[in-house]
Amino acid sequence: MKIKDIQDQIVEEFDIFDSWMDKYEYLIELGKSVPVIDDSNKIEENIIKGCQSKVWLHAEKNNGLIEFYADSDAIITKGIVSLLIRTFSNQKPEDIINASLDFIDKIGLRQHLSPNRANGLNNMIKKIKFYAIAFSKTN
Amino acid sequence: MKIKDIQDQIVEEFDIFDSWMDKYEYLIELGKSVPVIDDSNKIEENIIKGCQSKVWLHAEKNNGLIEFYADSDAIITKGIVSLLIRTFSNQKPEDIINASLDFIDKIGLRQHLSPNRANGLNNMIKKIKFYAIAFSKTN
Amino acid sequence: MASIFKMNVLNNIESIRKEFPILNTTVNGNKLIYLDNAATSQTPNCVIDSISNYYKNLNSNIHRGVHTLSQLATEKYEDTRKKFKTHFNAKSSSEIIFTAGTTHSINLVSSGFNEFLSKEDEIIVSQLEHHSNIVPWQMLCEKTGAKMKVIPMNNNGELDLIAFSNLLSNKTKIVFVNHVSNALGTVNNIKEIIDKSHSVGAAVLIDGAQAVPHFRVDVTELDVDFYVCSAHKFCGPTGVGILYGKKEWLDKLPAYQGGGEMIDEVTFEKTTYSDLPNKFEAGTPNIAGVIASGIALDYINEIGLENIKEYEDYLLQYATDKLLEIDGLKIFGESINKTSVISFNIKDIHPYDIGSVIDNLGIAVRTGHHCAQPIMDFFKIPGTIRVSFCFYNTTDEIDTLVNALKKASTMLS
Amino acid sequence: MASIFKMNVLNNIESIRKEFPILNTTVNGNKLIYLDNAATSQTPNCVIDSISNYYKNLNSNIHRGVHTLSQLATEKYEDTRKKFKTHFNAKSSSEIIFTAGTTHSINLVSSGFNEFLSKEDEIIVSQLEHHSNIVPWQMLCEKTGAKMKVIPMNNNGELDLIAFSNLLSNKTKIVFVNHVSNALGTVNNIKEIIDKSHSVGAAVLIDGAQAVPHFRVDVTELDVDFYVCSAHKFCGPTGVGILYGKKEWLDKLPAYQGGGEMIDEVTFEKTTYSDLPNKFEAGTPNIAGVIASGIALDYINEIGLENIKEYEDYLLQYATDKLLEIDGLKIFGESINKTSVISFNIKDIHPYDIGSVIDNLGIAVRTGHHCAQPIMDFFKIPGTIRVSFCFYNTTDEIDTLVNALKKASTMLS
Ligand SMILES: Cc1ncc(COP(=O)(O)O)c(C=O)c1O
Ligand SMILES: Cc1ncc(COP(=O)(O)O)c(C=O)c1O
Repeated sequence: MKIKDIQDQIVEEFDIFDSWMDKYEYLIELGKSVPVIDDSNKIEENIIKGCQSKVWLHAEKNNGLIEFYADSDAIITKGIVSLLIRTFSNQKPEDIINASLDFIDKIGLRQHLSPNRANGLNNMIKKIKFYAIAFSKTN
Repeated sequence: MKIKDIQDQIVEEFDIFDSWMDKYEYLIELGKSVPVIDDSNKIEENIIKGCQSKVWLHAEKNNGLIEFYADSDAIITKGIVSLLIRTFSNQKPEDIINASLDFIDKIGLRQHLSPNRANGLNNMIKKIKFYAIAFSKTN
Repeated sequence: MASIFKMNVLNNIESIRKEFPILNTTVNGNKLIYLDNAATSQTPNCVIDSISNYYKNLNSNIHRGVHTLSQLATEKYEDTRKKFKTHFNAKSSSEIIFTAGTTHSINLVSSGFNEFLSKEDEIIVSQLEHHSNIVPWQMLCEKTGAKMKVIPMNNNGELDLIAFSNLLSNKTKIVFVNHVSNALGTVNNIKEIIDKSHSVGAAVLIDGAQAVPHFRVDVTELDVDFYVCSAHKFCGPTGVGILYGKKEWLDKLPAYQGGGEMIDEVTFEKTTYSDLPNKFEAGTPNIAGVIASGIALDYINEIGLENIKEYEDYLLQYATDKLLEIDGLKIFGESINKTSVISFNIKDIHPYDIGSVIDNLGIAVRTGHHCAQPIMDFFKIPGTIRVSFCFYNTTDEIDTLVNALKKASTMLS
Repeated sequence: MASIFKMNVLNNIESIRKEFPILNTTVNGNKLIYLDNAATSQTPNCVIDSISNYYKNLNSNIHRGVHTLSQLATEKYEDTRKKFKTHFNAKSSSEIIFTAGTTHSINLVSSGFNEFLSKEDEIIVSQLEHHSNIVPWQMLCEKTGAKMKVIPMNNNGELDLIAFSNLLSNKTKIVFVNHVSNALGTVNNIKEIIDKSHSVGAAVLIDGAQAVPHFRVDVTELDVDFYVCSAHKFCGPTGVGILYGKKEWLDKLPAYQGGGEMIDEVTFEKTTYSDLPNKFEAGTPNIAGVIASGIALDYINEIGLENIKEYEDYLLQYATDKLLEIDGLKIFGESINKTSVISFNIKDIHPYDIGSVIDNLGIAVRTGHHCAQPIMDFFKIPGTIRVSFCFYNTTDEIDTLVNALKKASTMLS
């Protein structure tokens, strides 16, 4: 699936829920399914700053596609990371670099994220794009 | 005359004037009659701080009474000093030390003096009392 | 407000709350429940009005001005200094310095100690401090080579004063400890710390940011050398700090910033400094803010700090009991001598997750390390949820908090 | 206010004056005529309301807070940084640091230069400076042993840039000059000063306290290293300063104050500092004040700095002509490149006497040395009377001033 389509799918899923509480609960549920990063990869350089909670993000390239692994000590943060990973995993570096992200606003979560978290979110996206750029230069 | 009586006299004199402007003009007039300090006494230690203008104050003791001499580069300040000198000159040290000063308020000038000037005024009174204390210990 | 005089808080809580317009706002569709008072307290109408009135009626640069506005502004500013002198029972108004905040006050002192320290000297901090009372002194140690010793704490979050005695020696030059810990609420026995420090000739700075809003402080009785706090924590505006310093110390301490007001005469060859307090107040101060801080001080004094303390103690007890009913909730900081601050975690749920969920219910609490990482390191936790009460909070609000926490805990477990 | 958009000042003077409540007050029974704008400017309703609104709706400690109020306050605070970034055309918002005032900003930089100077080095000041841009550097020279050179001025109150070139050498480490002199109004040719300084590798700090209220400043075009100003001089509140610094310089400069916000991690062994701009903003800032400063900036931009300059130039010309009609009046500072400031004396009457008399007529001017004693020393006078105009002043007010001065002169001669 294309990045855009995945985002649309996420928006649709969240549309079912009226209240932020239900959305949060779904997010928490999704967090549990995140492809968990190996403990050996929970190293300093994989930590993303700007969150009160810690986020680790690791990426590998297989057959030209990038796969992401992550973890966080906060469960809501983990839910957010899981959405990002679902959107960007198994995609080509170029597609990740060029993707624009809108589902965060569309699922109505932006106003329920603190700027700290929004800041953390921006840093996660930066890190994802950073991986994509790095991998686009390797084979 | 006693310090208290001189103060009453000053208050009476100023009572003639209705407007602050007339009072100011009288004050300026009085400033011209201040017993001027000798240039040789215009020294650093005779300068009173706390004024935008400079005030020099010098005192001598004759026959048990203190005589004050002063000058200022600002004419209104000089008028104020002249009132103080008139009040305190030719008085015994003890009387100066124990005197309480009220004519400034009674002639209605307080609200026309800046706190800078009020501050300067306080410093002048302090200095006058300081001289009195010093002289009370000498013969 | 004029009618509030030493009022019993509990019986007047509704009229007190009316003075704080922000308490009637909503957040995310819910009535705001503000429990982040240790970070900053809310502002009553009289303080807000004081600022407006200043700008509408007497805004002007102070000191040295000959015109009436400048005179009036100067008078109000200096009257405020007298208010703080009286409140803290300082010996003279010139021992009260206005700064931009507690952090600024501490830096003013720590930077001055540069001249007094050499690399043989030691300074003592406690494990309970806010970063603002650690980092400036670390910078000082870096510059001077002096060594920093740390008063340890016990599991209740109380300082170990026996250990402290052992750290003290004639090498100790200054001891800096907070009166009340912002992260745990512990009230430290600063009188003992001050007396012991003085017995070896060390100066003492007390960070009173978390004390001044809650009970009366008497610097003469304490015999403290420096005492600092921030107006925004006792219902005053942002951008104003107070530094009390003993005259002997302030005279000795070098000027911190250079500028207008703090000098007597300037030539390119030589500059002479003003007397206290001007020596430490370079540049145009936060005039409106300082005057409004005095109004805030009047306000808490009108309610009465004894009444405030009594009511806040009651809230603390009520909240502690209710919170402990929550499954898996653990409180950090269990001294019997505490202000109305409770730091806790629920199970192993991340504090940030809890904070986010209850924020959506309109409840403002702080989560994280509270600028006191050494405390978090001690308990080996990344942070806590901290609720902190002011005299305008109610037991109803605490009930709502407890329900919200239960909901969050269920969601996040 | 919403309707004011780049409005021609002269045609809208009445509606502009309505925005400033203090202009309708009386002093000593006379309508206030406020001509002390170089000391501090008056405050429009939108700025006053911004402060009230802050305390009524979003007061909260910024950064690190998870709850909504803290988020909103943080957003407004950081948006204000962006406003100043845009206004000054800085490359990045993190080059904008909020301080407590111009004096604080200068001390932040001068204190940091401690690390860069040795006793072989030289620094250059001008004879036209405010004490705030002299004393901090004198303190620096005392600490480092570096030498201070002074750019002389001519009888018009203009800097001698040929003499400046001769002072410059590869020993020069920093040059600090004001953009506009507060005492005389002279607009200095800072572009030339900056370029020449850079040609020998010296950094340049420009004190823009008296420039920012009157015309647009573009730090990128100027290529200046540091630029500082105070909000209270451009219709903002007291207690807020702005420091622009080039990223390269701010990265190099050591942190000034230690505290919360400016650190990344704290242990007793080691502390790591935050990135810009937080590195220089220790402690709780003047949040309400900073946000209101942004509103003040919006306000002067809505009127339009071009319109402000045009109108103030007109007032300056009008007042200069009228004042020179007064018998025995002498103006100090006669550069053709001036802001709306006029410093003068009448005959040998003490400025303080004149100031006192016209204050009783409701006219606020400043008298004295204006925190610029070296200028007074140059002219061999104890001080001057200074009138300084803002865009809300009128020619009628100038006429009243002139009449009052004539009256005072007669009384005091
Ligand atoms: C040129 C100049 N520099 C510096 C200052 C000091 O500004 P502040 O008092 O706001 O720190 C002033 C204000 O008087 C000034 O006019
Ligand atoms: C104990 C303590 N010290 C210092 C500070 C710093 O105060 P400010 O941020 O007002 O400078 C705080 C406030 O967070 C505090 O709680």
